[in-house]
This record gives sequence, structure tokens and C-alpha cells, in this order.
Amino acid sequence: MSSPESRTLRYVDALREAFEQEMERDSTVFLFGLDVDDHLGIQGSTKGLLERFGPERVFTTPLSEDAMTGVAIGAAMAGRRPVHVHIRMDFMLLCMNQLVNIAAKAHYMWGGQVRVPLVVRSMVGKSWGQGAQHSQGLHALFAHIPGLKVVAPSNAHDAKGCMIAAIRDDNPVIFMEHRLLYNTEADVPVAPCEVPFGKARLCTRGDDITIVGVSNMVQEAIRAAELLAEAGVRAEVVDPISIVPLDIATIVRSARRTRRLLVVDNGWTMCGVSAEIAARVAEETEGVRIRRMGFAPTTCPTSPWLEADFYPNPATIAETAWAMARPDAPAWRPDPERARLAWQVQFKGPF
Amino acid sequence: MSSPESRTLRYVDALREAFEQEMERDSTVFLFGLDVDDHLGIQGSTKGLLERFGPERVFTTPLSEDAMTGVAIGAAMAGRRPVHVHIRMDFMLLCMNQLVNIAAKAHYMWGGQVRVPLVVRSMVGKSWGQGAQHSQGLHALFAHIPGLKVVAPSNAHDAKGCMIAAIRDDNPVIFMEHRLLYNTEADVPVAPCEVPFGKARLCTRGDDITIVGVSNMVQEAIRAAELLAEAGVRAEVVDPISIVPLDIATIVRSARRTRRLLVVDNGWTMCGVSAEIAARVAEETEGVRIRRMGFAPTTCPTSPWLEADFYPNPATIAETAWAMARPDAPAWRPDPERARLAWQVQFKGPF
Amino acid sequence: MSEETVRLYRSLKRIRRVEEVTAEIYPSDKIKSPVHLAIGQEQVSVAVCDVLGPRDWVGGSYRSHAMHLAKGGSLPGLIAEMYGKETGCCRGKGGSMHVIDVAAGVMGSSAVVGTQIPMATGYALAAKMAGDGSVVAVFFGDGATEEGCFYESLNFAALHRLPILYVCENNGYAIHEPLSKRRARPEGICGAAEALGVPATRIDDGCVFAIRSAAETAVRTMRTGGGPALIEAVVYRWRQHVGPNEDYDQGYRGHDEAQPWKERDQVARLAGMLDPATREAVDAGIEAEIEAAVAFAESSPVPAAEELYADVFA
Amino acid sequence: MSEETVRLYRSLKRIRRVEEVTAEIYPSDKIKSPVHLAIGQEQVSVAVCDVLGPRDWVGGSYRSHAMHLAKGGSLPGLIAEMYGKETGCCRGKGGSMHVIDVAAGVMGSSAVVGTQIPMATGYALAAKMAGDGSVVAVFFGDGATEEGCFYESLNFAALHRLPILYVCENNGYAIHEPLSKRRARPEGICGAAEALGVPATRIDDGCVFAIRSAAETAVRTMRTGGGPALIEAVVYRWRQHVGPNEDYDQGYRGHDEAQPWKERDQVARLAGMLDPATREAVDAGIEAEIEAAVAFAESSPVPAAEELYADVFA
Ligand SMILES: Cc1ncc(C[n+]2csc(CCOP(=O)(O)OP(=O)(O)O)c2C)c(N)n1
Ligand SMILES: Cc1ncc(C[n+]2csc(CCOP(=O)(O)OP(=O)(O)O)c2C)c(N)n1
Ligand SMILES: [Mg+2]
Ligand SMILES: [Mg+2]
Repeated sequence: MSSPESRTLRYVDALREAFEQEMERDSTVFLFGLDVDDHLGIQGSTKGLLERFGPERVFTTPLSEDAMTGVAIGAAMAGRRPVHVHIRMDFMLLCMNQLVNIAAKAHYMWGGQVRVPLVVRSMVGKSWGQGAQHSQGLHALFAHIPGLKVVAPSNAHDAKGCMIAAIRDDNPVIFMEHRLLYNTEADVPVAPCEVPFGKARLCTRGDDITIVGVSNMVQEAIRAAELLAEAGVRAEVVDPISIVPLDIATIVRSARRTRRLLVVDNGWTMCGVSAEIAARVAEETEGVRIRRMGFAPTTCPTSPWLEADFYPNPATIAETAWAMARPDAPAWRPDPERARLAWQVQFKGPF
Repeated sequence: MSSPESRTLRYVDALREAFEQEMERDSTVFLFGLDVDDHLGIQGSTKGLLERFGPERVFTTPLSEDAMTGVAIGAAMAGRRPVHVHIRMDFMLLCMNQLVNIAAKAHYMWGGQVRVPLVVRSMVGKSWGQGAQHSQGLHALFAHIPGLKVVAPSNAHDAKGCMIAAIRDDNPVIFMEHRLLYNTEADVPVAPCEVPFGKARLCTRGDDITIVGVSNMVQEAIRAAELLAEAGVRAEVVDPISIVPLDIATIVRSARRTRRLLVVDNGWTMCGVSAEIAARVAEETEGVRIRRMGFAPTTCPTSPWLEADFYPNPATIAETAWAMARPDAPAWRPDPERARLAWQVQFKGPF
Repeated sequence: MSEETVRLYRSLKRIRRVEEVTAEIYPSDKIKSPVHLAIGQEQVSVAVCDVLGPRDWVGGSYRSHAMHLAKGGSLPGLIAEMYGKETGCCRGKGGSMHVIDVAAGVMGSSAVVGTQIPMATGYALAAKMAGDGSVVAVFFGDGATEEGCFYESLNFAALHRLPILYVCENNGYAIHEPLSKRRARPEGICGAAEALGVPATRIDDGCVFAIRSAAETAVRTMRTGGGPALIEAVVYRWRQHVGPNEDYDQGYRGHDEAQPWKERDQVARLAGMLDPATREAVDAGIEAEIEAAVAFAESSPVPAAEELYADVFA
Repeated sequence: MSEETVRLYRSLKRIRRVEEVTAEIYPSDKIKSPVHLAIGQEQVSVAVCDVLGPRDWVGGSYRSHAMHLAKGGSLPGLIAEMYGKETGCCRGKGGSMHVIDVAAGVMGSSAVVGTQIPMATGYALAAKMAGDGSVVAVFFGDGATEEGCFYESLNFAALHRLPILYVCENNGYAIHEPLSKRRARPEGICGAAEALGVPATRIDDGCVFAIRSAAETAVRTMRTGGGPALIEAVVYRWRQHVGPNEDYDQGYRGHDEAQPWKERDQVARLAGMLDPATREAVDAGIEAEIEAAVAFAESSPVPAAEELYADVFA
């Protein structure tokens, strides 16, 4: 990911840079949604844009997710390129009708006469009592519907590149951002750059097991791979980057080689992205051991003592991967102290 | 399914009988939704109930799916047992927020203090130009969310038994009814009866391949099995009846035996119920060939010449199953004339 | 007999005849789609579209044949679409409920009640951003005013002073359910709009000139930044909610209710205002046009199988 | 010094102190939850709940500590819930945003803005069906009135004459966004309710007695089938939207705006109406109660690991 014309940037700043560069390049791009123009600017990801591009292109809205989504869709069909922001993915449940019944279908149902170049940003919350209604990774709901693209960049580099690609895309793109990734840093090109959709990345190389992570779970999987490496298991961590389109070929290729596939999602497994990846690999290969991890099959509780077990973490991922890679060896789990260092990232306000 | 105290009934009449018997038994049951009290009575499924139980328990609503769902949830928490009706599953996209953020989570998030004994009926449309917004089988969206039960009875017997079980259930139940099943007949008990959730049914027996159908696709799979039988392939058709809870054990048992699993869903495959079943079987077994069929990965077109290929049908199911069961034999497809007889059920109004 | 009267008559009669011919063809099963006819309510589309220009947009519901035609949307494209043919306005993928003609400013109609209202509001936002003086009109029924997105959209449009005319075609029914079973204050639609900051006008006699005049005033204001407006036009649906027939024998409404509306029929009224020669010439032109459009649809090819997979993504 | 004044003072002061203590504890990280404090707006919950009985229900948003306490919801249960303990009112599964106490008629609050409005309307439908004269009050902010479900719910409640009091706590902000950036007619909330058939009263000075009196009249009417009503109480939030601190230095609002509201503080006002001995006795009781509740929360066990999997289904 490194290049002379790049520097270390936080995820949230990489997003901001993407908006700035694209809004500069294309005057039809505008950015709206609750709180995009306040002094916090969506954790900083929209900060300064109001001052630079004015209130016609950067503005808050009434609390009307359903209609505002329709407005975004209509404006997109009429030739604008809106970026619509939700501070939690959970709130997108209010605008499923517009997204599924209009945005996803417009180009097809209206015989190719219109396009919907729309980006819908949404943040996924975790920890600090986010709980039932502020923590859901709902990407599978969108991935299920033909006509929507779904992207979940796991690092600052891809955040910028995917956002620019999303804004330039002529289709509706659901953009999932995990709140805990916002402060993570990566090497990010200075110039505008696109990370193409439908091309997975191999984050680590290994022959013992393939671990596919989604969104934040890519980071957790990479930490798990480090713990596993110390125990002598070499995991190949794959980041699909985009869920739709999905680069299943890269995943299948890796799984064919390692004969073991563990999919770790930042959402529920039932009818989730992990189910899709597992099913596709099962359809296309034979003899691959397959396991899935994701949210516990429960609502997300707020109490941290319960919440800890709701999510996969490097320790549980490593433990599961070990059991798959070394089925005949005794069970192993990473040293709790090292594991703790690897995953105790906690979100503590502002909300 | 037969018994001396039963008789042949249409699916739609079996539903009506379930409401009548449950509303008679329990005065807290009420039924509401657009058009439930008009002269057509939701294709007949609610006909006569207004006259019998009065407008306090059978009533139409304003066109306000979101709030009406909240009303149903609140009434349920306050001790009533509402049945809320949508004439198309597509319209449920308007009330995802209430269903996912409240109904599914209420019991858990509020520490077990409340229950949501709610039934949400929804019809899935097909043919006669239903198209993009009147044809979606969206059960996977609900199955993805812990806390919702999802049921899709495929015949009149199960329609009655599942509806009675759903009304008596203390949890929100999403009840999916395929419009083309409404006129199909089965032997249905006269007395109130419950079909338990989480128990799959073997519809046909066979050793060559397991075909799991969902909703309407159970009927299509049974017809495919007949065509296959003529070609010497014995298919075991499994009807899960409920998607949540899912009787995966029965499916795994059958697939272990036949070594081949074809899942045919009445929805999209990507992150769909077919993905879940395929993934679970892949996780729990080895050496089973797995394939999925479902809606084409497109929006549903209205033109009948295009729509025909959007859905799996007995001919394409049989053809796929054959290729799996007889990988070394030449490809086979059923005689078009016989296949046509098996699947040309067309819906022609009223809407 | 003003030029305006001739123009309005032509548009009214043309729509009426297209809908009647659709109803006649319907039992033949050549139409592969449900049809929601606007017979009896054509004047709303006709009046509003008469004050719009080619660069203005209209949007509507599943009941949009009238709007489509009044705005200049393709007639052959409409009929071919109902026939499910490749030459249909949606290439056979939308059917009667999803008509569109981008070249004519018809934005594509939607069959989930109310969905077109926010979408059209987005077109109005784009129009304001473009600053070219173009406007949007969006048509919807009384039932659509019960959906939350109606209020959300109006508030947003008022807040941003968007150039959009909300047109409620209040025919008193949502399918078979009368307004009184759906709204505590059946007369409250305009009041709700006003409370949100959208000036509203109600026209209860179905007069095409009255609707046109209200639309003209509203559109003139909004072309220069005056912001949105709402017109509630009370009308009556003569046929079934969906399908080609009358349904006065079904019990939910009677002929007596329809009678005053049939007496006020705007097609007949304007026909009476034309001299016979003009009227006959107009009528003949319409019949010829419809005949050609039907022939076009009938002779058009069906979509190729691979079309199923085209246009999922742009 | 009437009995009513003492009662209202006790409730006001108790809520104020619980919120202040919450803010004090907050930096210690013992509270495992965001907190949305109602300091400065307590009088709305206090006034409305004062006219409700034990069999009546209340519902609210993430900002519901005041409502919960005013209605008689468990204080130890509330604090323990913020601590994420097993003894919390949601057994540690809901946190500060989802308080509930079914025994006290607190229906469970919800953190997606507006969601509680239809839900509470459903409780009112159930109350009407039960025919026992009980009523429902639902609390929400000005921002919630922009959600479509607000209008949908009011229309339905008016149509069925449901016994529900809609209580809008208009503090002029949704997070940091002022009403003027969200509503074309910031003063239009009552008008929109009236257009839908819900009689509405606006009280702009934050007076606890005025709110109580409006609530009393409305509730009396609805107990005998008079249907829903809305009260818009203009108030001011003294602290951050979420979190324990003040935020007048953040630039989106200044002390000057808050000043008149602080001068009208209802806690201080009613304190001044009590004789000192009474006031001190009340205050002492409150402090003791809060101390005990905090101790209870601190000493309570954390939830057992298997609790994660309990109560997904009933
Ligand atoms: C959201 C939604 N709910 C329900 C329906 C089913 N439905 C189709 S048309 C209709 C009635 C709409 O009435 P109105 O808005 O007055 O329009 P009209 O048909 O009278 O022109 C209903 C309820 C739908 N299409 N969409
Ligand atoms: C549907 C939804 N959209 C956005 C949010 C984020 N959010 C949380 S509180 C809030 C402001 C609500 O303002 P208001 O209703 O006036 O209540 P207040 O906080 O002022 O009491 C917003 C936008 C949310 N929780 N739910
Ligand atoms: Mg109508
Ligand atoms: Mg507020």
C-alpha cells in the first residue's frame, strides 16, 4: 500500500480527504445527512467541508431518513451525485423501502433509462453501551438485493480508495464504516485514488487456513493470525473489501490451497455474508473444511461483560482456527494477556 | 396429513379457518391491515371475520405501514395478540425499523420484561406483471435478525397449523404466504391444530438427491421430483416449513444419506436462506455436493417472456438435480410438454 | 373556443381513449400487466402538465398512464410496455405500473404507495441546485398522504424552498377503503401541508380550468424561488381500482355516488365547448394515433432471453 | 405551600439529583453506557406523570431517566442498568437508553428517534380495547416530530380516538442542529397535530404547573373516550446532548441562550415555594435514596456469561 506520494492517515481523515478531492473535482457531488455540518462533523469525517463547499453542498437534514433517502435517490437520478450519511447503520432500517424498492431497482425496472449514482455511508457502533439499536452490521440485508453494491473497507487506504470509487460509481453503493476503525492508521496516497470493487486482498499469506474477515473483523483476523503464527499455524487472511461485487474467485483459490476456510463477519451468520461465502465455496470446491463466526445469535447487550462474548475477537478467532488447522492436536488458546493486548479496543464517546 | 376429522380445503380457506378458530378461542386476538375488512377480504382469507367479530377486532388502517407495525407491537406488548396483514411482502420494507429494532429485540433488550406475540402476514406475488415491487420473497432479511421467527407454509394443512401456532406464539412471527398457493388444496383438520415450528417434513423419499424447497418452491420441487422419478432419479424433497427456527438436523441427515443437496428458494440466493442451509450443511458434513437455486440475480421483470426465467421451475429444478445426481450421464431435461403441465400456474387478478 | 380549450380537450380525450382502448384489449390477455385506469380523473394530469415545459419533470404512482401521456411520454412505448414487449418504455421490465420517458420529463413511476413523493422531491432539489428554473410536479392519491414520507418530504421541500408542486388526486378511496376509514379529518390534507409550510389549494369540483389555474399560479411562483405548493384535486375514479371494469355492484360504493361526477365529466364538457368540426378532427387524430400505437405494440418483438440479466447495474 | 407543590418539588428535585449524581459518577467509567441527561427539562415528565395513575403507561426515548423516575420506575434498577449489572432494569442488556419498569407502567424506551411513538400508540389501542379507562403518555423530542411515524401515529390515534397524550419536549435542538435547520415552520408542530385531528397545546415558558394543568385536562377527556391530545412543552437542555458535561463552549449555542431558562429553573422555583424545613426533609430523603441506589448498583453482581443467550425468544 506504500508509495512515495503517500503518508500515514487515520481512517476518518482518509474519508474526509476523499470527499474533499471528489467535491473539488466534480461539482455535482454533495454530502448531506444528520449532523454532517455541525462542529464535530461525523467524528471529523466531514469537518471543514461546509466551510470549503458551502451549505448548498454540505447540509444537515430533518430527522426523516425515509424521505431523505428518496431525496438522495431522486437527486441522483436527476444527475447529481449525493453522499448520504447515517451515524448508525441501524437507522438505515428506516429507509429500506427507498433503497430496496427504488434505488436497487431503478436502472433495471425503468429499462436502463436512469442511473442512481448514490453513496450511502453508515457507521457501525460497538462497545460503550451501544447495544441493541446502535451496533448492527446490516450489510447482509443489502447484499441480498440485486442492484445495490456493498463495500466495507477495513483500513484507511481502502476507505479513501473505496469512497472515491463509490462516488464515481453510477450505482447505489452502501458504504459500511466501523466506528472502531476510525482511529486506525494506514499509508494513504495523497492523490485521488480508486480501490476497485470486486477484488479481494490477501492481507497475510499462509498455507494452513484461510480466514476471510469482513470490515472490522479483518483487523481482528490479522491479530488472530499473529497469535496463530506464534503457535506455528500460518493463516492467510483475505479481505474481500467489497461484498457486492464479491471476489469469490480469490477466496476459493485460497481455500482450495489451505483446505480450510473460516469466515469471520461483523454481523450475524444466519443468512449473512458468512453464509454466502461458505455456500459459494462449498458449491465450487470439495474437501474444504468450513466454519463461520459472527455476532452471537442474540441481540447485542450493553453490559460489557455480556457484550465481550457477543463479538468474535482475536482470541476466539485464533482458537477456532487452531481447532480447524490442528484437529488432532489438543485445543489451544492464545495467552490471555497477549490476546487482550490484541483486541481491547474500546469506544468511549463522543457518541 | 389425512384424518377422519379433516377435509380438503384451499390454502386461503385454511388460513381463514385458523383466524376464525383462534379469534373465537381468545378474545385478545385481533386482525388488522389494509383491506382486511373489504368485500374481497384479502383474497378471501379474512372474509366474514368482520361480520363475526366486529370492527373492533377486524379493521383496515390508514396507509401507514411503519406506524401500524409499531401499533401492532405496542398492542402486543400490552397483552393483545395482533395479526397484521400486508398484501405484499415488498411493503414490509416500510416497517423494517419497527420489526428489527423493536419487535425482534424487545424481549431481550428489555431484560425479559415484555413479550411481543405478533403475527405479520405477507403475501408474495408472482406473474401477471407483478414485477419489481410486488414479487419479492424477503424472508432472508427477517431470518437474519435474531428474535424474529419466520414461517413459510407450502400447503393448506401447514397454513392452518402454522397460523394457529403463530398466533399462540409469544414471539413475533413473520408469516410468508405465496399468492400462487392460495388456491392449492390439501387435507386440513377440522379442529384447531398446531404445526410446530422447527420441524421439517419429508415430502418425498429418495436416495439420489435431497431437494430442500422453501414456500412455493416446495411444490415446484415435488413436481420436479415426479419428473425425475420418470427418469429414474429418486429425490427426497424436504420442506423446512419454518425458516426460523430451522430444522437443520433433518436436512443434514437427508443430505448425508443422498450425498447431494439442492436448495431451491423463493428468494435471491445471495445471503439468502439457500446460503444459510448450504453453509450449515457444509459446516456439519463432508462430501456432500451442494447447489442452490433461487430468483435470478436481477430485479423481477414484468414481461412474461423474461419473468419465466427469473424463477426456478420444475423443469430447471429437475435438470439441475439430474446433473448433480448423474454427473457422468449426458445432460437431461424433462419433456417440455410434461414440464409445462407441471408448472404453468399463472396468477391473473384480482390483484 | 380558445386554443387552450382545444389543447386541453385533445389531451383529455386522448387519455380517455387510450384508457378505454386498454380496457377493451384487456380481456384478450395481450396486456401482461395489471392496469390502474384513471378514467374520470384525467383532468388533473392534463391541467398540471399543461403549465409545464419540456424540461420540467413529473412523477407518479402505478396509476400514471394519464400523467405519462399528458406530459408527452411516448404512447407506443406505453402500450408496448403493457404488452411486455422489447419496445416498451421499460423494455418490458416495468409494466403498466412503472412507466417512464426521460426525454419527455416523465421520471418513472413507482408502485409502492408514496415512494414517488420523496424521489420527486429529490428531482426538485437537483433542479434547485441546477438553478435553471425548471420545476417538478408529483402526483399521488389521497392514500399516499397517510404515508410518513409525505410529511417528511413536504417539510424538507418547504425548508429548502424547492420548486415542486405536490398534486394530490383525492378520489376518496384507497382500493375499496373510503377516506373516512383512514383519516380522522378527511378534509385535513391541505391543513397538514400548510402546517409544514407548504401553501395548499383544494379544488373540489374537478374543473380542469380551476386546476390549471391553481397550478399555473403555483408553478409561476416556484420558478423564481417561491418554494413548493400543494394542490388537492377532488376527483372520482370511474372504474375498478385495478382492472378494466366498473365495480358499482361490489357493494363498497354505488352508482349514485358516481353520478354527479359523470355529469361533470370534463371530457364531455370540453367536447361541448368545441365546434363539431374541430372536435371531429381532434378525435380522428387521436383514434389514428392509438391505432398505430396498438399495432406497434402488437408487432413488436418480445424481449430476448438474455435481457433478463441486462441492466442490473449501470 | 400546597401538597401538590411538595409532591412536584420532590419529583423534580429527585430527578435533578439523580442526573447530577450520574454526571458525577460518569468520569469514573463505572457507568457502561452513554447518558442523555434531562437536566433542565425534568418538569415535563414530572408534570405529566403527576396526573397519571399506576395503571397508566408512559413511553419515551433514549432520554428517559426523568420519565422513568417520575412514573415510579425503580431507581436502583435504573442505576444498576447504567452500571451494566445483573440487577439492572434490563438485566444489563439495555443500558441507559432502554429503561423499563413494567410494574410501574414504564413501557421500555427506545433509542431510534420516534420509534416509541407508534409503539405507545399501540399500548393506547390495547387500553381502548381493554376499556378500563387507562391512558398512555409518550414523550419525544422536537426532532422526533420530523419522522414520518409521528404523523402516521397521530392520524391513527385521532381516527380511533385513542387515549394517548403525545408530549413533545421541544428543546430546540436535535443533537447540535437547531429547529430552524430542520423545520420550515419551527412553530408548526401543534398545527400539524391539529390538522390530523389531535388537539394541541403549546406551553412555552416551561412552567411545571401550566404543563400539569394542560395534561390534566387532556387526560381527563381521554379517560372517557375523548381521544388523543398533544402537548408541546418548550424547554431547554442544559447539558450536552449525550454525556455529563456542559457544552456552551462548542460554538453551536451560547450561555446567553441558556440564561433565561436557568433563571426559570423549576427546581429552584419550587424549592423557593417550600418552607425550609419541608424542603430539607425532602432533600435529605432524596440523597439517602440515591446513595442507597448507587451502593446497590456498585455491589450488584455482573451478569453471568450464559445470560448472553437468554431471552432471545420468549
Ligand atoms: C406502501 C403500499 N401499501 C399498500 C399498497 C397496496 N395499494 C396499492 S394501491 C393502494 C391504494 C392507494 O390509494 P390512493 O393513494 O388514494 O391512490 P388511488 O389508487 O386512489 O389512485 C394500496 C393500498 C401499496 N402499493 N403500497
Ligand atoms: C432514527 C434516528 N435517527 C438519528 C438518530 C441519531 N440521534 C440520536 S438523538 C438525535 C436527536 C433527537 O432530537 P430530539 O428528538 O429533539 O430529542 P432530544 O435529544 O433533543 O431530546 C439524533 C438525530 C437516532 N437515534 N435515530
Ligand atoms: Mg385514492
Ligand atoms: Mg430536541
